[in-house]
Formats: sequence, structure tokens, C-alpha cells
Amino acid sequence: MADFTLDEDQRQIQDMARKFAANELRPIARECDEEAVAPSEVLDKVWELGFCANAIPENYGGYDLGRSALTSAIMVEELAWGDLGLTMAALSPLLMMVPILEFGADEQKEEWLPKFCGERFFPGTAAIMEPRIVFDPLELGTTVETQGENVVISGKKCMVPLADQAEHILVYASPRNGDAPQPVKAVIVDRNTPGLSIGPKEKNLGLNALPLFPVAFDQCVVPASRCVGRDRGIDYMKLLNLSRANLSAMAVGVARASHEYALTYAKERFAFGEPIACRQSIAFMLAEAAMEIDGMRLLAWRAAWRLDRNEDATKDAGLAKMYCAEQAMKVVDYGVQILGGHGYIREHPVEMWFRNGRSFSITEGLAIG
Amino acid sequence: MADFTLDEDQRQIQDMARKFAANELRPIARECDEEAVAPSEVLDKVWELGFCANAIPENYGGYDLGRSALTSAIMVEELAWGDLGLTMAALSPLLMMVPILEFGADEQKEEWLPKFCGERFFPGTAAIMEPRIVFDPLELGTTVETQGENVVISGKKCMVPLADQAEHILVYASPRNGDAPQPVKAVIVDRNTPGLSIGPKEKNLGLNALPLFPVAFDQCVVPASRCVGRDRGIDYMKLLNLSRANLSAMAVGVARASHEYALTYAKERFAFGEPIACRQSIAFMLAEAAMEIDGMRLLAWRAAWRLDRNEDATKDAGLAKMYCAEQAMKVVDYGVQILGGHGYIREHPVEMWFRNGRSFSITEGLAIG
Amino acid sequence: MIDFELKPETKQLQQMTAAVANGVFRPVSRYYDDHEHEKVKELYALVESMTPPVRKETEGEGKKRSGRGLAQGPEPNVALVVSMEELAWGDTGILLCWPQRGLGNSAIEAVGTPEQKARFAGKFAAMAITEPGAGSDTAAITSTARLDPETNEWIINGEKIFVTSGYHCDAVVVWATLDKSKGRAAIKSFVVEKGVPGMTVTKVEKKLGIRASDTAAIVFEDCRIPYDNILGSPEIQNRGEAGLGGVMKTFDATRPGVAAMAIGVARAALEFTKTKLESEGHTFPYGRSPLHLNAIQKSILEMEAELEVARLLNLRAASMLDTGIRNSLEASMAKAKAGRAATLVTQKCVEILGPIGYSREHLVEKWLRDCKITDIFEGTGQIQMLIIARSILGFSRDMLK
Amino acid sequence: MIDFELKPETKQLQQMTAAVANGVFRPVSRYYDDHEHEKVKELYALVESMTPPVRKETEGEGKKRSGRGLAQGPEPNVALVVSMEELAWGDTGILLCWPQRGLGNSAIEAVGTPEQKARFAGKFAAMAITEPGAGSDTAAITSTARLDPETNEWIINGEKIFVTSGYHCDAVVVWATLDKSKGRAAIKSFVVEKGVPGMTVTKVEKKLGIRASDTAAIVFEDCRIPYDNILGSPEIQNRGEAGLGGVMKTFDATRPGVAAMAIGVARAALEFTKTKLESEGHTFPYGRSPLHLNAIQKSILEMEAELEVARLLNLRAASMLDTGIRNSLEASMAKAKAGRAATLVTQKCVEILGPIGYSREHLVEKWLRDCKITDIFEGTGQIQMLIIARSILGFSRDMLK
Repeated sequence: MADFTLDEDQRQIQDMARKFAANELRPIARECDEEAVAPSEVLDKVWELGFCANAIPENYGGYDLGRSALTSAIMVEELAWGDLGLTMAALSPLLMMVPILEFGADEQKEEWLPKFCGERFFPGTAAIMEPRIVFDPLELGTTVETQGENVVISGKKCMVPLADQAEHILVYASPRNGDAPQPVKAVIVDRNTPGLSIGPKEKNLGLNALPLFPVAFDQCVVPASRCVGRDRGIDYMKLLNLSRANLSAMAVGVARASHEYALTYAKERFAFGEPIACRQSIAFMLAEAAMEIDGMRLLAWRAAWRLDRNEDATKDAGLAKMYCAEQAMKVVDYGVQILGGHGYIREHPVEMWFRNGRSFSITEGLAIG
Repeated sequence: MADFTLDEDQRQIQDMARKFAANELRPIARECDEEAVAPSEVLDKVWELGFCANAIPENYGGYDLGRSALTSAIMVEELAWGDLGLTMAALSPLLMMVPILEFGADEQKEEWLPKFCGERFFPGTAAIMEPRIVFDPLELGTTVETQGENVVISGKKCMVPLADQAEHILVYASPRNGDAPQPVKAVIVDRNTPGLSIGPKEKNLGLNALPLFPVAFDQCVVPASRCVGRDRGIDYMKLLNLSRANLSAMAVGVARASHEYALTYAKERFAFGEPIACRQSIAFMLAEAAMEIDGMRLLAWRAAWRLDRNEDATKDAGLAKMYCAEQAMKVVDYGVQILGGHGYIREHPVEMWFRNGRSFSITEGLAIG
Repeated sequence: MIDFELKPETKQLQQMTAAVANGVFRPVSRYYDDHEHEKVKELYALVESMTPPVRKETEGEGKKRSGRGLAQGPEPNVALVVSMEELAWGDTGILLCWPQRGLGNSAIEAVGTPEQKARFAGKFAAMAITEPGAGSDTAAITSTARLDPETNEWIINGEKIFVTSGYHCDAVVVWATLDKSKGRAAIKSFVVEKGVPGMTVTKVEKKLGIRASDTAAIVFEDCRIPYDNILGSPEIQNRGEAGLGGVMKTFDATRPGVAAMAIGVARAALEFTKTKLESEGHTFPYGRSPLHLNAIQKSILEMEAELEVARLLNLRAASMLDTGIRNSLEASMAKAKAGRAATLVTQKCVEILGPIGYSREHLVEKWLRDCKITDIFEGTGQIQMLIIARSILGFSRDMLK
Repeated sequence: MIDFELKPETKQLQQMTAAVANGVFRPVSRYYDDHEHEKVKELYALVESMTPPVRKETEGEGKKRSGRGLAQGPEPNVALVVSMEELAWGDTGILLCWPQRGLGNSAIEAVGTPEQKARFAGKFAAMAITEPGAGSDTAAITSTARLDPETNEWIINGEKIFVTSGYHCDAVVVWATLDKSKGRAAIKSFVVEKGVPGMTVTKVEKKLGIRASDTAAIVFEDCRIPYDNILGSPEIQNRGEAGLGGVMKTFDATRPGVAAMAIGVARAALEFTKTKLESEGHTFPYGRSPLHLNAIQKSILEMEAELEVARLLNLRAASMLDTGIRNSLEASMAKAKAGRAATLVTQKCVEILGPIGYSREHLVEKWLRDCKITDIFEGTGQIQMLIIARSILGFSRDMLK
């Protein structure tokens, strides 16, 4: 039956994430943005929430509590409300863990999953984005070619989270064998593989707290056994969809942060003897943002719900990502606009959300829940 | 030097057109819309303004006063402000006259131009639109094939003005000979040509006062000498550009009509003890419309000015048409929205302008000045 | 628990209404657009044929229901918006003519006494609020109701416009003031049955769209009605503004209905457009980056997203009603989003289809005209934004005008 | 006569400023973004090298000029917006640092006496209006100016924020009230030179963009300035609100400047994006029906149209100034359109370029940040709409708040 209320478990997770975001992320968000760092204590604190270990079966050392894209969407909205960059940094291990958990061969699960059940943050990551204009994840320029027992990877990636810390990088690449388009492969590549080079930390418009790196692959030879799922491969579209649902939920979180702040400001800031929110031009921006944020959330939830039912979520997740990215950009723009000159200075957080909120139209595959 | 003021001649023409529109078109616009007629008296009255004869050289019986796309843009804005459908009907002869004047061979000019210098309205017309989805005038489906001394025309056209009255129709078609794309031809086709059939008068969302007809060509054989410009052909793009500049100016006229009406209404209509224009949501719609109408006009003028200088106006005219169509639709939508329930009933003209205003994104080549 | 799946009963109703929309409404859609205000006889025949079993079924199950055939099953309001979307997909104008489903019926259902509900059962009741001088400003109502102590009758005087179905209905719920000086508190609603002397339909408006549905102007001149026709129990009546508030709440319940109409019409236009495009080889690749689409694909996907958002916001508003949660804010969000999104969708479809879209040979141009009303009636998009803004800001009517 | 062609002199200035933008501003654009508020030494060197001949030339021609180097030739205001577009294309933040071209200089030029114009010539003057408690509400200014009859000095007290170039300037034009109870009429402007005791720059803001330009907070504590530093002749001063009105008119003149900035930055972003796209084989077919374009082509063409509209509206506003026609309405239209259009263009360019657009390795992300200010300062887009609406409706400030 049509129902839009959280159940008890979801409410608890939401509560927990909300408090965590308010207490642990918000207070340091601006500093982490200005200094472009994700403090390891924060990564550890998020790690302690158990998002990796909870999802991993007991035989690999986890708690086997299951995974739900919907629950993840509820959680990451709250965390992203706290800070997007830190959230993405802290959840980066999922980028590697989930594809192995979902599609890994048994030996691969045995080899890799226990690493994600330790007590300390394990810096897993994945390389999907590429430094090209009009980037489309369905047309990867990075290639993987089978040569006997090995595969050879070539290409350039960018926006690889935590590439400075991660021992291994899960690399998405297009097979080059034959003419027919073949499904994208995910290959676990050792950071010390000859030909792999990690560039200097990226500087971007936003997401400063998230350490991102360009990674280049020049004929990197990797054992074919490192292809996730071996010959069976992965369901790349499903991973993209999982990420799109999660990124959509994060977009809700960032938009909500900006909206709430602007709402409070507009009630407290007086001009011409009244709160500026008494002007329809301001009030209607706030009303529209509230409406769109609710709409974004429902779209994100529906994509996640579809994924949890193991149905094809390509349409739902695609529309959600497109819509949420667009609306998030509008809402964070309104945030700055409502604060006016005050929105333009870095004393208020809306300018940071304005920059972070513009990442959603650009990033793909950077948040898997 | 950058200057945006009308000179004396232009001001006189604007004045004349404005008065004509107010006195002759506005009063009958609603009736003509409801009854779907363009009274012949109106066509004659517009004809008397001399828009055809003035442009035709003396040796063909005209007054040789020259043609200016800019002057035309100034004039048609005013006339379209009066009524779009009637204006398009009355100016329909230009659809045939201008291509012959611009690109016709001498014998063609001698044969055809004098017809446009008579005392009574001469129903010239042209067939360019085609009843296809996503119509693009650069990809005409109607074909013209050379066979010896003749050309053979096949295809379906729609939105052909005055096809019931016109003795001849100027038909735009794509040559089918050879593989290389060849320039579009304009062929003067007798209405009685075997294979030519004129369907029943069209019913459309708007433009009801403009009599439009579907015209089908089933292997119509026409002497090759009827191709405008003979072997030299026509500059189809320039004709499209002339039309785009003119349609853009008409879009300004329709948008302005709706805007002016809504502005007056919003000042006179009271709610909560004040004119509804005292609400920012209403006032800002009006402000935006005023701003966009001025912007539209400048774009339309610039395209026309470029044409008058004999420069390539493809970019200017293309952008103007795209922008003016889009903004006109927005402004006429605001018109209805500002009147609310009153905007939805046919007692007020905004609903008619709402329907007429939606034609600009659809029509191409239907107004050449 | 968050769930986007409709109940089996709701799905069944959805299928049934879709069949009606396709089999009964669509075939006569253009006819009643051309023959403005003609009584839709196919609809009356349909209602006659279907009413008894539907009523029996819901009564038999003993579920709470709003008394209107389409709101039934375990999630009656969700069922209502789902089925209204289907019927509006068929034809919005005809849907608005549905006898016994007028706004007046909703008002009687919402605040009428059991006696009133019984007495007016089976009557098609319109609602008359707007006056020539006042649009969204209901407090400015000047129609009066005066009690004649001798006959114990109300005497109604005034002029109402924009009465949906005011011409074809059996009765009208009229808003009138007992005392102009007392503002909102003195505004009450009264049921006036057709045929009562003093009530005259003076005009039936010609409209841009929804032409099957009549929109009437009605004049009341010393129109006398029984005392008991004042809507609601004496308690409700005496609660002052709360009395009006009760009727105002009708809108919280009907806004999702209007939103559903908007979504239904827009879906019709979008489906038609996609089918036409597909027949010429166009495809709609959902997984691609939006920048890799062509202009038409991008438009189509954006429209689909807009409609999905509107539909989800609307299902939420309806579902809240079903679980007894106040939904004024959410209903306004749904109405605002649906009205705006749907209007833009129908307009864009006409644009994409070009001459085909503009022509009255197809229904898209009609859907554009029909759809525009959903952003206007039962509170324009601007009024909805005002309600949303006041709600999220916690501002009074005076603070945010 | 309608003419879209610039005068040869204007074109020459356009070329010269384009060369400066490309040769001087662009190469150091990223540096001064990274090194927020550092004095742009290349700019000072440039101004020093170019000022004398420019001044001589314009004086020699004896044309009316606004006293600012870029407004010259037979259409000085058109020349100004044309050259500001070029320089903003180079770097808006650096442009805003241009010595002697502060808002304060415009105010002195607009209402200063000849003596004042001479005395403050060569000074880089900022303008201090906004206070912590009042944004767009200039009438609510609480900074005070009190005349000390003994010394015949003004004593200024108060706090000002958002003073563009308040840190690097030589003098500040301060708005202060002589008597709070008298509202707008009592607000006057005063020139305070740097180094005067009692004036302290208390903060230099860190900003989203235009980081080369400093934005300062300034506190005045019993700051004493000569009597003659009250801006304007005694007649202007005594005209009450007209005095403020004169300075307010500065904005009519500077709004086209801000609009030109917006257009310049957005053009930079659009050109960069088109070049990148072209290098990968994308084309931009102008004659096609918009529906036959791909999503990127359509975006690019729409952005070009938006910028063209903004540019034309702005040229019109500037050209009216040149011919002595009041242009408040048109200047607000230009500013509103340019600020909004340009902001959307820079944002869309970042989106289209994806990781390249988001990266600080290229300037597009910076242009996005820089551009956003143009929709905010010297009157937000909302304030401009309010001005436009009042103007076309003929409404007073009280009727349309």
C-alpha cells in the first residue's frame, strides 16, 4: 500500500545519522572545506557506525544485517546534510566493498570482504570518473584488454577518492576485445602496479573535504583474476543505479541544509521593518525549495525502493539523479540569493553548499549504498 | 553608433500600423477567432497600405519604395498586436511576392510582380510547413524531381494560408536528383495542376482567423520554368531568415498585447483591499514579461537589421526565432495566469493570445517581410 | 513503512477507471469539446449503470469511505487520486461533469449533518464561492444570507461566478455572509436546490478548455431556502471561522484530486507524444547522461521526471489523508507542482509535435487547453505557494500577504 | 536611427581593452583568486602606464566624459559597457580593483562640486552604504554625521559592511544620516579619506568569488572630517531626498557596468566551453530547428540567445545615457537580465564540461563563482524586478514593497 512514513528501524537510523551529522560533521565542515582535509578521526567515527561490517555476511567477518538502498538513502541524506565532502570520504570504502559483495566470485569475497570488517577505517575506493568534457559513465574511455592470464588497463581517471591512502583501487573500464560493445569490467588494481600513477590532490569548485585524485593507467598489467565476478563480471548498470539513488539522496541532504539555513535567515533578517520572508519573492523561493526537496526525496526513495526489490531501476534512478542534481543546484542557488551579499561571503555556509551542490550534475558512481 | 531609437520614417510607419491595428484589427479579432474567418474587407484594407506595391520596382507597376526587414519588423509587431491571424492572412501575398522579387528570373518578375500591384488584395501564398512531428524546414519531405522540361513535385504540405483563394502556390521542396544534398527549390504551382489536392480548412489550437489548408502533391508535373530563379535558384536560408525575423517581431506583438492587458487588469483588479499587482508574485511576472518583451524586440530588430545589411543573418535570425517563440509562450501564459479564472474564459482576449502565441514555436516561413 | 506499491484493490480500481477512460471518455472527447456545455449523456448512462454495484460493494465491506464512488478500498484517498488520474487521462472536462462528485458534494460530505448527507444524497452539488469582485479573497464575499424569523427561512442575495457545473448540477452550495462587518467568521455555506425561485443561472462561460464542463454565473435574488439548508450542525455553524474552516478543508481533500487531473491530462499528452516519436524511430535511453541525449529525448525525460515528482507528491498527500494526518501543506505542494508541471508538459508536447500538435485533428492541443485550468482553479499556483510559504515559515495571513 | 554597429572609436577601445583583458588580467586571474585580497600589482602598473595619455586624449577632444578612463569617445557609456565586458572577460575581480574607478568615484563624479572633483581626483574612492542591520533598505541607515559647530567638522559614527575595495581604496564615500527621525531626507554622503583617525577597516571578507577584489567592513568612531567633505553643493545638500537621489542615480549609471561584467564573465565561460566542445568535434548549427539539435547544442544556443538579449538590453540602457534619456527602468532590466542569464550560463558551462568544469585547473569554476555576485550586488535580481515592476505599474514604494 502507498505509504510514505518511515518504519521504526528507519526512523532510528535517521535519528542516529541526523545527530551524528549535527554533532560530528557540521561543526568541522567549514574548516575541512577551507583546509581541504577529511580528518582521519571523522572517517573512523563514521566507520564505527558499522556501515561496511553490518552489510557483510558473518562468514566473512561481518554482522550480516543486510543491505537496503532505501535505508542507505535515508541515512546519507542526513550525513550529506552535515557535510557532503566528509560523507563521501567516509563512505568511500563502499565503492569497493559493494561491487565485491554483490558480484564478486567466492574467492574474491573471501579475500577482500574481511578487510572491511576491521575496527579501523579501511580506505577502499573506486575509479570511475574521467577527465573529459561531457563525461558519460556509459562511454568509458579507459580500456581493459585481456592478454592471456592478465588484463591490461589503460586510460585516465579523475576524482578518485582517497587514492592517496587506498592500497587498491577498483577500476571501471571498457573491454577492448572485439567490435561488439561488451559490459564494463571492474578490476581491483594494486596501487603499486607499474604504469599506475596517482597525481597531486585535485582542487575543485567544491567537495574540498573529500580527497580526490587523478589516477592514470599506462598499460597496467593485472591478473585477470582481479576482475570482479571473474568471467561472470558485474552488473555495471545496477552499480550505477545504486550510486544514482545514493547521490540523489545526498543531493536532498545538501539542498535541505541550504534551504533550512535560508529559511531561518529570512525569518530573522529584517528589512523595511519586517522579516525579509514577508516578501513574496523571498517566500516563494523558500516555498518552491521546500516543495522540490520533498519531491526529490520521493524520487530518490522510489529508485532505492525499486533497487531493494531487485527490479530494474535504470529509469527510476536515472530520472532521480537527473532531477535531483538539477533541483539541488536551484535550491543552493536560492540559498545564496536569499542571503544576498551575506550569502556570498564564506562566513555563512550557504556558499559552501552552493559549491558542493553543483557536484551532483557532474559526479557518477561516487556514492554506493 | 549604437542607437535604439526609431527614425522619423519608422516612427510614422509604427504609428500608422498601431492605429490600424487598434481600429481595424482589435475590434473584430475575437469574432474572427470564434468564427474562423478573415473577412475580405480586412484583407483589402491592409492591402491598401501598399505593402506589396511599395516594394515592387516601377517597371513592374510598383512604387519602388524599397524593402526593409527592420521596417517590416516594426510594422508587423504592431499589426500582430492587433491580431496575429488576420495579420498573417493579410500579409500572405508577401510569401509569394518576396521570393520572386528577390530571386526571380527577369521573365518571372515580369510575369508575376504586376499581379501584386493591383488595387485589390491578391491572394498569394506559399507551402512550406509539413504535417510531420518535429518538423524542420531544413529537412523537407516534399520532393521536386527534374524530368526533362518539367519538374515533378510530390509530398504533403500543411498550414498553407489562403490556399482556397490563391490561384497559385509557391511550393518549397527538396530536389531528389542525385545523392548530394541540393538547395531547396521554390516552384510556382497552379492550383489546378493534376495531382494537387487542397484539403478542408484546418482547425488548429489558434490562428483561427487565418485560413490554413493542407495541400497534397501527388506527382504534380510543372514546367521547370516555374522554379523561382530558374537554374540559379533561390537563397532558401535567406527567405527562412526573413521569415524568422518577421515571426519574431510578430511574437513581440502578441506578447505585448497579452502583457499590456494583464498589466491593466492587475492594476484594476482588487483583492484583499489592494490591486492584485501589489503582490510581488503578480508584479514580478509583469516585470519579467516587460523585460523579456524588450529583449525579444531587440533580438528581432537585430536580425532584421542584419538582413538589411545583406549580411548572413542565419545565427541572429535563428536565435531570435528560438528565443522569441519561447518567451512569447511564457508571456502569454503569464497573461492567463495573472487573470486567473478570468483568463480562462473567452470573454477576455488573453486566452486567444495564449493560443495564438503558441504558434511561434511551430511555424516557419509563414511571414516574410 | 515506505512503500510505493498500490494495494491490489486500488490497482483493480485503476484498471477499471482506465477502461472507462479509454472506452467511454476518449471516444467522445473531441465531440464535447466542439459541443461546448452539451450534457455528456454517455457519462450519465455510465454512472447509472455503475453506481449501484459500486455502492453495494463498498458498503458491504464496511470500510470508511468518502461517499464518492471513486474513493474506496483500504486506501480510499489514494484510490481516488489514482482513479482520477486515469479518468482525466480520458477527458478532464467530462470527469468534471461526473454527477454527485461536485465540489458541493465534497463540502456536504465534509461538514454536513447526517440528516443533510441523507437528504442531499444523489444530488449533484456544485459549489459557489467566487464573486465578480473577489477572486482568491474569500473574506471579501458580499453575498448575504438573512434569516426571516417569521418563516424560519434563509434569504440569499448575491452573484456568484465560476461555479463549476453550476448549469448541469442539481444543487449549489453557496457561500454567503450573515454580517459583512464580521469578516470570515460570519461566512457560512448554504445548500440551494435547483428550481428554487430567486436562483437564476445567468451565464454559461465559454472557456479555453474543459469545455464539456459548464462554468456558470448564478444570481440569487431574495432566494428563500429552509433553515436546515445551512451546512453543518449548529455547533459547526457557531464555531465562527471554524465553520468556514471546515468547508475550506474541503480543498485539502480536493486539491489532490485536481493534482491528479493535471497529471492525468499531462500523461495523456506525453504518452501520445512518445508513441508518435517512437513510430518514427525515436528512442528514450534512460540510463544515459542527460548531456548525451538529443534535445527531444532530454525534454521527454525531464517531463517524465516532472510528472513523477508531481505524482509522488500527490500520492503522499492522499496517503496522509488515508492515515488521518493533516495534509494541508502537502496537498498544496502536490497541487502547485502538478498544476505547473502538467501545464508545461502539455505545452512542450504541442511544441515537439509541431503542426501535428497544433492541429485540432489530434487531442494534444485540447489537452494543453484543458490542463491550463489545473494551475488556476481551486487556488492558482501562486495561492498554493502562498499557503506553502506561510506553512513552512509559520507566518500568519497578515505577515505574508 | 536603429543601429547595432558600434562607432569606430568604441571598437578601438574594445580592441584595446580586450588586449588588456587577455594580456594582463587573464594570466594572473587564477593567482589572485588563490591569493585572496592581495594587491593586484599588474593592474596598478597598467593603470600608471596608461592613465596619462588616455586622460590627455579625452580632454583634448573636449567631449563630455564621466571622468573614468573607459567611458570615452562619442558614445561614452556605450564605450564603457563594451570595454567593461572585455575586461570582465579577463577577470571581474581584478576589474573591480581598478583604482579610481570605484563606486565612490562615480558618486563624486555624479554629485560632487567642481572643487570636490578636483580635490579627490586621483583618489580611489569606495562607497560605504550597507550596514550590518540593513541590506537593501537604505532608509534604515543608522550611521550618523553630526556637525561640530566649534571646529566646523563632521563627526561620523557607525559601522559599514560590504564596502567593495574598502581595504585597498584611498577614500570612502560614506552614507550617514543627520537625523534618524527624518528618514531618507536626512541621509547624506561624506568623503572620508584613508588615514583619518577614527576610521578602521575591521574585517576583509572571504568570499565565494571575485577574490581579487576586497570587500571590507569599516567602523567609524568619532571620525572627524572637514565640513567640505559633505558631497555635493549646498543646494544639492539642501534638496533633501534629492541629495540622496543624486547619489542613488549613480546606480542607474553603474548598473549597466555591472551588467557588462556579468556578460563578460559569462561570455568567457561560454567561449571556453564552445572551444572545448569544438575540439572534440561538436558543432553548433544555427539554422536548425531547436528540436533537431542535441542537448548540448540546444543549451549552447539558448545560452547565446540569453547573453545576446542581456547585451542588447544593456547597450540600450547605456546608449540612453549617452543621449541624455533617463534610463532607470532600462538599466534595471539590463542588470536583472544580465545577472540572471550570466549566472545560469556559467553554471551550465560547468555542468556541460563535467569534471573539467568542476576542476580548479581551469577557470570555468572560477567564472561561476565570480559571476554569482552580479546577480547580488548593486541591487539583487529581486530588487531590480521590484524597480521594474514599480516603474511599469506606476506604483510607489509603499504600494509595491
